[in-house]
Amino acid sequence: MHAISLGLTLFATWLLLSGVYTPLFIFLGVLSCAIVVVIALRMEVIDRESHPVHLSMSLPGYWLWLGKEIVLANIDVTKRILSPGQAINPSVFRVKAGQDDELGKVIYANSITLTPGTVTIDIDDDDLVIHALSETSRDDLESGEMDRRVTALGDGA
Amino acid sequence: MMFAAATAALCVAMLLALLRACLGPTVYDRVLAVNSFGTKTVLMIAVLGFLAGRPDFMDIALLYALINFVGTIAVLKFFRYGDMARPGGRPAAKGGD
Amino acid sequence: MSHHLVIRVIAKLLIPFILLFGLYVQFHGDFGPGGGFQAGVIFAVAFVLYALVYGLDNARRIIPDRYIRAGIALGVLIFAGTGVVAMFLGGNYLDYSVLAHDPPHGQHLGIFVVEFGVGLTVASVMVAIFFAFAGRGHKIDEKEG
Amino acid sequence: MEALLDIVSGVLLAAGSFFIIFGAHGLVRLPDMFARMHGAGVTDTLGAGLFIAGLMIQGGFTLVTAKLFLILVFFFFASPTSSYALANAALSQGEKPWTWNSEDSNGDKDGTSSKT
Repeated sequence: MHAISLGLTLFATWLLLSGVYTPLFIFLGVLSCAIVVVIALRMEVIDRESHPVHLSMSLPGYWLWLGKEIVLANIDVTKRILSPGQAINPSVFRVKAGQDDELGKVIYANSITLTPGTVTIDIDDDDLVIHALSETSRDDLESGEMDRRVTALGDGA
Repeated sequence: MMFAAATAALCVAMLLALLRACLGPTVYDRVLAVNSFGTKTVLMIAVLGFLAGRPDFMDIALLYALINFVGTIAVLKFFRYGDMARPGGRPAAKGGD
Repeated sequence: MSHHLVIRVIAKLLIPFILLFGLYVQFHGDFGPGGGFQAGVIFAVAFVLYALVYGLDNARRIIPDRYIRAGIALGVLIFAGTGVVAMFLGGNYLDYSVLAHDPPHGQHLGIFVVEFGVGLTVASVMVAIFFAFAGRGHKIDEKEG
Repeated sequence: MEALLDIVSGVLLAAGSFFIIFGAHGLVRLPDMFARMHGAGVTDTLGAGLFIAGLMIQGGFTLVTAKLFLILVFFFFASPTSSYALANAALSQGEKPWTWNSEDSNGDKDGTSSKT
């Protein structure tokens, strides 16, 4: 099931990349996708973690929200970089990742890193170790909204 | 004109990243600076594609992004373990070490 | 050991797309920058990433040394073979025009096949070089001599 | 219409350049590696995002835009991953994050002024 969906995704990517839509190149595209799926199956890299079909409905909404957060956080961090004097106060702290699967934790960790101001520096079973640039970013994260949203992402499917 | 200004801005940012890569002080600072430099290079290639009127450059930009990522991972693995062959667990979902 | 969780999952996600990009560059040598050499390197990069993330032993299991050697030899064979076939058909070495009934079509076919040979060889050699350097200091496979 | 699109993409490129330059400025100015990662993050996310959005408008509905989109998607997967790998490697090798009260022991090893 995941192999088929990976094949379709790969073919869509091929169509985006290729730009030549003669029968020969469509055929080569199908052939390439087949080769890649066979190699991927051999590498055991196709499963619900690497190809999360079950999340495809809920991901776009999450990305929109994340995009908004990224813009806000960027503006905050840029202000801190530009302002003279003591605008930063780095700290390291742990937050609990409420997701029960590894994929959820990875999404959470990467979302944290994508939002400037906070970087995931370690994953320790259920805890994420975070380096934050300032109290504002720290408080944002500790309010737990992102955690809630990522958890909802996994449960909603 | 617009693209030339963007290229100039990228050049300034690349110089700053290069400065950090030279200053160090730790090896991780340098890796971070080089990674950031690579990101800017990708953008630079994309802009140059427009500047030169050759949209083929996008393929090269995509390729550079790819190599930048794999290169960073390789360098980090080397500095962390001093060896590229260290086993890292199976790819399957629950099989990691 | 959950430290490597992020990279393990993201590498799994990216590897198929890197392979596809390699094949795309391979087959679109006529239309954009690219061709056999670059495509071979990109294709090999996917295996290098696999070896970096999941360890050299796993990578060797996925693509055993005999496949790599076969790839190197087969690629050169395709390249040289195309040239020799062109000679048998009455042209010069690697004179693609004689491969099909009309010269332009023959040239397309010839370049396509030769590029495929180049790509195969380059990918195999790149993987072989990486394995050789990464395995330095590790157990060296006696049988492979 | 044409002129309007040009203006929009010009504004996006300018904003992208702004974030890229000041992200790089942060890379030079902030006190230690972990803090600098935030500066690099500004370049990688909003800087690159706005910049590529500006180029995409110039590209119009063509494959160039599609490829730029793929580059952007790749950035958004790869850049936090390499940041995490970097931070984790640094942490495992005993790098201590800089804080205000660790100034004597660890801060400002390179002598570049960070607090002014």
